[in-house]
Amino acid sequence: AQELMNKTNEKCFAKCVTKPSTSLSSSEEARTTCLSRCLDRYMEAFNLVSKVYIARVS
Amino acid sequence: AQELMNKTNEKCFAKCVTKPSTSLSSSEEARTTCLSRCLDRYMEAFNLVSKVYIARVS
Amino acid sequence: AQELMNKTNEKCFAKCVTKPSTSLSSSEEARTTCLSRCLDRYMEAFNLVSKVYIARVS
Amino acid sequence: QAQARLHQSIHTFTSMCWDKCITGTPSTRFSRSEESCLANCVDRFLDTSLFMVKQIEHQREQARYQ
Amino acid sequence: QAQARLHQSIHTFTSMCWDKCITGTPSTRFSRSEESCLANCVDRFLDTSLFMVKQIEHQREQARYQ
Amino acid sequence: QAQARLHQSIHTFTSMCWDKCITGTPSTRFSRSEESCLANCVDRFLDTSLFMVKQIEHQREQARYQ
Repeated sequence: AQELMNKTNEKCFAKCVTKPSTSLSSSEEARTTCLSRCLDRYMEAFNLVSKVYIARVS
Repeated sequence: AQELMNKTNEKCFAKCVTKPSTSLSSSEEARTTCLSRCLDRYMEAFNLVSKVYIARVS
Repeated sequence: AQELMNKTNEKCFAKCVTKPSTSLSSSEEARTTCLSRCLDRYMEAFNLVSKVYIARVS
Repeated sequence: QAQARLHQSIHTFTSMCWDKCITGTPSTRFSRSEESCLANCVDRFLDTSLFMVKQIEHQREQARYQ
Repeated sequence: QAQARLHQSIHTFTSMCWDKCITGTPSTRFSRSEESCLANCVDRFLDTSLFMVKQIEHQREQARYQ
Repeated sequence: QAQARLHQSIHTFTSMCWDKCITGTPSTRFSRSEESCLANCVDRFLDTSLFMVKQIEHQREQARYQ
């Protein structure tokens, strides 16, 4: 679970925080929306990859 | 040998499978040609790098 | 210190040696200037990151 | 230990296929093409690994009979 | 061991924020925007980590009361 | 252990110099420029490492006599 969290943070930071700036309320909201969706999608991707991979190797 | 295999797979997958799609016979052939050449070139690069590096450090 | 050295070499090689060629005296000088500045900047970045990070977590 | 290696592979594949297939801003769901790209990415990577192993064995065979 | 983890994080952040913020050729000093980008990069990454943890806890809470 | 470190360096250099020098689709042989790029890449990386070590020693010397 620690590695999944680290990877998610790394990928979503790269996608949602392109220009690191001081925290601003307007861009702040766009960022949290992006991070929240990115978290859900990365978990979904992880589950999809697990399913396909396990189906192949077993 | 395991690490060389892992690296070769990673590099050649990146080069030869740019858009992962379902297996199609026409693109399939182009892909296996690319993978086969990539394997030979990566091994050649590994040997060349070894030779140059060992000549320098010894 | 070993890891800092490895990272610095990797980052500065990527920045300052874009087209690896045989050693030439004119480009050689531009390269050493670039490497010398890059070394100083990477150390500065490391110190800045340490300061900000330690201030946040403590 | 086989369990740990399996988990490590899944992390590596998720990371690699995410970078290859998810190029835009994350949305509320994957598009159809993103989803099939992710699934195909895993399958094609496993095909690649198998192909490479066979290719190396093939070259060894040839070298032996020369 | 906590010391080693702290050091490892600083190396990871320096590498990641260097790639994100220092895009040109190294000069005799950082520009103002490079310097603030580096500092903000660490802060925003820590914000991101905290946000992710909270988000996951929030989803677990919701799942429990459904 | 020195043997293992040597092997690890060769893997790292092959990977790094492959990314730097081999940008097109793999062909039946390396072009002349790809081949010399690979060899020079290793040499220039070793030059870089040596230069960095000397530079740090030089700065320490200067700091001591100030």
